[in-house]
Amino acid sequence: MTTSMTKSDLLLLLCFAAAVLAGPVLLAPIGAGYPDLLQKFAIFGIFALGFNILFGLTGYLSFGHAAFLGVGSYTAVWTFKLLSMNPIPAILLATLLGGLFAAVIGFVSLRRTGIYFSILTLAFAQMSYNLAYSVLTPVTNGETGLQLAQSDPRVLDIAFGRDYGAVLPSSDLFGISMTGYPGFYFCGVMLILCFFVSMRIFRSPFGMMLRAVKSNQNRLNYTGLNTRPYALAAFVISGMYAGLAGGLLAVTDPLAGAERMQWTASGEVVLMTILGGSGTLLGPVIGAGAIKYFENIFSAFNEGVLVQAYSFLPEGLQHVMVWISSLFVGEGWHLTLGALFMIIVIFLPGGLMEGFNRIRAWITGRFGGGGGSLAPAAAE
Amino acid sequence: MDAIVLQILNGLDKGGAYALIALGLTIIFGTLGVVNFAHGALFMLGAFCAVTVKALLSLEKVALDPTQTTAWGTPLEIRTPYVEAWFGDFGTAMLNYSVPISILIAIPVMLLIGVSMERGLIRFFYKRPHAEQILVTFGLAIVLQEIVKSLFGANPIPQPAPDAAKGMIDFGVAIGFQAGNVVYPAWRLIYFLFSVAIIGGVFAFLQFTTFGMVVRAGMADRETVGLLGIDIDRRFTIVFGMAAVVAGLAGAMYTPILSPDYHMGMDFLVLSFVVVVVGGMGSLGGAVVAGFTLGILQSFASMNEVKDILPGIDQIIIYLIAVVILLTRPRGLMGRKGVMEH
Amino acid sequence: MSILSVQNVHKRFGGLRALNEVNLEVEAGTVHAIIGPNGAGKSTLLNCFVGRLEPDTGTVTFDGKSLLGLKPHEINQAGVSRVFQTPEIFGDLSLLENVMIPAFATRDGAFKMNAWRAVDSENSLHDKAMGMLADVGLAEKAGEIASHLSRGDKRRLELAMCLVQDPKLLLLDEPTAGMARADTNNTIDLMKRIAKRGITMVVIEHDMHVVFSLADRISVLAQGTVIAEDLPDGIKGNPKVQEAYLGGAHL
Amino acid sequence: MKDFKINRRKMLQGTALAGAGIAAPMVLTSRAFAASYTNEPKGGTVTLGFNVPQTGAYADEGADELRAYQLAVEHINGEGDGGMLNTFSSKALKGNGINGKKVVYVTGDTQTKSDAARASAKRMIEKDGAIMITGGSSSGVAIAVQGLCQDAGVIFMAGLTHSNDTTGKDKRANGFRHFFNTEMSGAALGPVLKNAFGSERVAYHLTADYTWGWSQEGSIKKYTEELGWNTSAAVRTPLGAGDFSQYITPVLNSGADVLVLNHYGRDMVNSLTQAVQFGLRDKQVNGKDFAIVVPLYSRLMAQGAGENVKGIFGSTNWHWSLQDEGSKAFVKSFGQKYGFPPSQAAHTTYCQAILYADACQRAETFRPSGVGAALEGFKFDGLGNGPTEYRAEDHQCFKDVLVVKGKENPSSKFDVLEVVEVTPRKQVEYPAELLGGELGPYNDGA
Repeated sequence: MTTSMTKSDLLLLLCFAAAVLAGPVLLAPIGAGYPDLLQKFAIFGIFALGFNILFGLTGYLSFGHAAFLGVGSYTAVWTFKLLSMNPIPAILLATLLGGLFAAVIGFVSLRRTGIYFSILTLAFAQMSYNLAYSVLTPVTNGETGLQLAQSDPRVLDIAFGRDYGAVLPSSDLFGISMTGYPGFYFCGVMLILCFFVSMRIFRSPFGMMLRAVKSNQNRLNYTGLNTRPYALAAFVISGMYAGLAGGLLAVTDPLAGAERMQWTASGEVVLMTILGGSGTLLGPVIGAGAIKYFENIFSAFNEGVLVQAYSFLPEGLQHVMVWISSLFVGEGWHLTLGALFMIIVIFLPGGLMEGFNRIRAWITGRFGGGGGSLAPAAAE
Repeated sequence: MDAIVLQILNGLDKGGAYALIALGLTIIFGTLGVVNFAHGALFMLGAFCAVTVKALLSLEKVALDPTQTTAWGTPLEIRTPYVEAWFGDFGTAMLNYSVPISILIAIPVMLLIGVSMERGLIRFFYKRPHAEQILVTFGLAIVLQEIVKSLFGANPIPQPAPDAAKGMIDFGVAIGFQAGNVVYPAWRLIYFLFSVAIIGGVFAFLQFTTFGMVVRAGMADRETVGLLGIDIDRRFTIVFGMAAVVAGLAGAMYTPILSPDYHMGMDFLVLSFVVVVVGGMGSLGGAVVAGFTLGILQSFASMNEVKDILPGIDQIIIYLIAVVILLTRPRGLMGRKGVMEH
Repeated sequence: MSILSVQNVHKRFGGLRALNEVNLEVEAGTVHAIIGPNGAGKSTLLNCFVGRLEPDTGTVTFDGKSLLGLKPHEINQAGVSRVFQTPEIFGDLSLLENVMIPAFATRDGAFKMNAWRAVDSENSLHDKAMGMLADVGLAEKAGEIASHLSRGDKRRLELAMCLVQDPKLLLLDEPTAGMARADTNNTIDLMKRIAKRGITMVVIEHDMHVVFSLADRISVLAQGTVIAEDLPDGIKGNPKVQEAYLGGAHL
Repeated sequence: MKDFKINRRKMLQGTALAGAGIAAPMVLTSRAFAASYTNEPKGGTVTLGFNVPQTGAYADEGADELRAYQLAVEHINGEGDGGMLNTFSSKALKGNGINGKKVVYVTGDTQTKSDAARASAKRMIEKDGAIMITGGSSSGVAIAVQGLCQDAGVIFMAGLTHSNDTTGKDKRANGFRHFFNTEMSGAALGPVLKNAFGSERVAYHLTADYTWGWSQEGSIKKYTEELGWNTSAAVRTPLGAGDFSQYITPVLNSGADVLVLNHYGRDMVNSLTQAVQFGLRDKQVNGKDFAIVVPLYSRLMAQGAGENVKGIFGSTNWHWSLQDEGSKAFVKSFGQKYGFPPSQAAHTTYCQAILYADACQRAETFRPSGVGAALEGFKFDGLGNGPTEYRAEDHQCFKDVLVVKGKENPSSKFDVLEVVEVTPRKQVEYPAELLGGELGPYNDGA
């Protein structure tokens, strides 16, 4: 099958792929070049990419997407337990079930629009979370989270003569363990694929219709298009992305906990998308990376690290700086995150992508020789 | 039967808190068109007004007693609150009544916080998309709670009711139950009456003052009112302050029921959004009715008799009701068409 | 042959009788104007054609098929396009996209999961949309964002969006309201060209100049009832019409 | 716009190749081939990972754990007054770090969420080269991180985790727990409750609806029913319910005369405060004084409940008012550095750090299987809990359990609990098979 892409899209895709695959090298200088965080970048990048197809294109703000992530994780772990430690069936089933779950919830929730839609999705996700945490413990293993056990049946593995012996197995792709860097590359390839699919959707008539849904539903109806199936399709696709992301979380780390479905987790993906720039292709991935970076790196700075960082200062000043900085890192990393949200929204309503575009415009305006003006300023 | 009466009382109590928070949220929606995710933080700040008042009242004079040492070898500190040292018994009484006193102080403080929030941040977001309003107010909520955490720590801080209100009231006798069957803590009854009074006050204010009339007109049709040459923005600033005061009072009075901690706002945030939406965006009456209804139904769902039939129902009842109501009544109980549907 | 047939339509809003036994026949290939004083029920009637409102009683038949109970998108798919009083366009999208969306709707139906091919590779629809933009004089603005257009341009864009669908029936709700005289004349010319293609049009209009330069037939609505239906010349001299317009104010 | 046609399969091949090209050097340089066990310390330092809650409801407890770890590191490196190292029965540690290597540490935030805790632990292992992970303030997190450490091949020294499962159903060879569990709480509390309230009592349980809560409820039920008590109801309450009134009012007229609150943290503070508010502490039922029991006490949390804890029984792992030499040394060392006494969370994490360091020193290696062997069956004293043993079968410490009661006349805001009884170790011991689970083999990693 041949498909057509514009040159600039192809270039973007190639750059994106190169950046993802070179992640371990590129991100090492900022302390993020280790497998777990790289995996998280890729996985939450996928989650946010999917969310962006719904929210960025159609404008439907779902507050319950974490439910699909959770369903994906549970599905993947159960696949490991019952069928095989190979990640392929796990992520296929996770994507499928994420999509199915999204189809059911979306079908009901899309009967309403605006904040009413948001609250419906929130309600479904919170119900899933609360039940998974308590009553559904036989399926979800509650607070502890669903884990692998040595005694799991794994019928496919046994059928193919794969024996893990006395140790707890970890997922592997035909012998390549899915932890560490191989795990990251697996997720990274998935991210590139997902980015590619997302790009196709953005450029397709379907994507155009989704943007039309956001722009003017009324006109769309009088233009002979049925909005509901379009919105539902977008909802299901984003649910599948979430399911895949959840599945990958389980692939790289075979444990599925209920808190993945909590409203704060749903809120997180909203923040990632808006922070990066909703409705843009790249923004959600960047937003996901930024938030995960803060969560993992900023929270790790402790007083010792700070004292060292300011060791070039005279002692009195050093203490002051350590005290001020310690409000924002370590146990204060939430403060930094909150302040970052505010700053971005106030000054860069289009998210980080708008920031990059402005810088680019500034540079071309400055050095590109005349004519280049600043990107259109924010709405207000 | 007495069990049901008790659960209704529980529900009214909870509902009072829900309704007070939701009332402010819905006023802000209705007038400013802003989705305020920092509203839970305002509730929390109100509660910490009470904590601060108590902390200030119990500022202690520290004297070292060299004859005694602590377990880690430093001289034992003899601590006496200044108010007791200065005012004697009256000081002790002030400490005892720190929660009611904090109510008086919370009003100007919360008004100030609300007004500065609106002037300093919210007003720039009137015409911005809801998603951005959510993000910026959520960011603000995080910042506020982290500041509180760095000042007061993460642990809950006990905030006892005044001794006079610590007892139980035999409520049942008044409505024909046997003595001792329907007894209820005095402070919780006070909280319920307090919430009714505040709700009544807000309604009366909007109904009977010219200021309120303008605000109501503004809720109905902001542009037209603006065209009449009325400075609607200034009034809306005050409305925001008012909503902050209502949330703050709800928080301050709630402290003897729920020991405050920095995170309590977030716990109430989602719930109060559900209440507002179930009541109908921008509907004052809806918020109140939904608040009390959800409170009572939540209490009923927690009864063993109900849980035996439907395990876990108490965990999801609020959300279940939200789903049912939104599917049967598209705009909540009392919502108007076209509000927040895009 | 009549393409749109309205029989015995009643519509009440609470105590208000908005439409009272309305009968209307629109001949295929004609321009049919509906005029009447404010509040006569013109927009209500139009809304009954497109599925936004459901008449209490009566029938609305288009091309031999009842329109009652159909959703707006189904009515559009049946061949009815509508221009609104205040232009309804996709403000965040480019002009070209605004016109391509209805083109897709006509080709692919109410829903198609067309998510893999790029919009840019749809050459025939692209050319058709560009042609339509050229027709209404917006070709050079094809890449601009629609919300930045002037009101007059938005109207022309909306017209292009309807025309690209090759509708069997085009409904226009006061297409020249608020326009300057020159713009109005341009619009009249444009609509005359449309009429020449054989597209049936139903026009609600206040501006008598527009009505009389375009309409093949005119119905006059007052207080929810058709008080007259005739050729333009007949309407001009009809005393009932004059009374409705002059004396209607105090009724 | 000009279209650029490309064959999709070719392009995918291209990406895969690019991937392989970059992946190859990474695999070669990965630590996997360089060390004989995960994160074997090569230089002059050894890195420990302190993974504690810094945000969320247990942030204060986490902060206290971190203080204790910092103190332990000082003592192991030979700084400060040496604390409990002076009273510890094993004298292997010389105050020059572990195995001659200076101890450094990294910290992280568990957020009391399994995912965040594992992410944080992985960062310590993968990026910072931590050889041991320790800390935490809930069982869900402990079990999640313990599983991770098993897979990664590092030792996990559990922090505050009270569920049976940590060293029961979900135990792992690489995981060790110093803290006690619900089974021990039940065994210790039972006799004390009988002495205080008699054997004809009807208990009503309110239980946090998750694994730890059920575990706690089961243990208390088991031991009180053995003593002749009846259980009238056991009601599950949602985690973080806030207002528990709807669960408390049914207690009022249920005929029960004891309320057992199987809650921890904020839930405990709220449910206890509210139970007292509903007059349960002063109530008379069946001619007896109504009693409230909080099986797992935490002094930090009890402060949050204020005067409501007065007279309420519970159990705890350790309390700063203990008068043995170890406890006194620790309280002195901690109090002088920070100005207030340590919590039980601080104590257990300090002990864990010391025990790990000591085991490495005795084993003369950091290899998990070696360290584990040194810890298994290790008997020691002088760490505040009397003679203690790390049982080999389940990697659980067995020691005396404290039964405490809310103090009637506290002398300071830290002085909220008084020790009622020190239940001797043999009374709380149980066979390892009782709680099930399988340790499995040690994992030393790559």
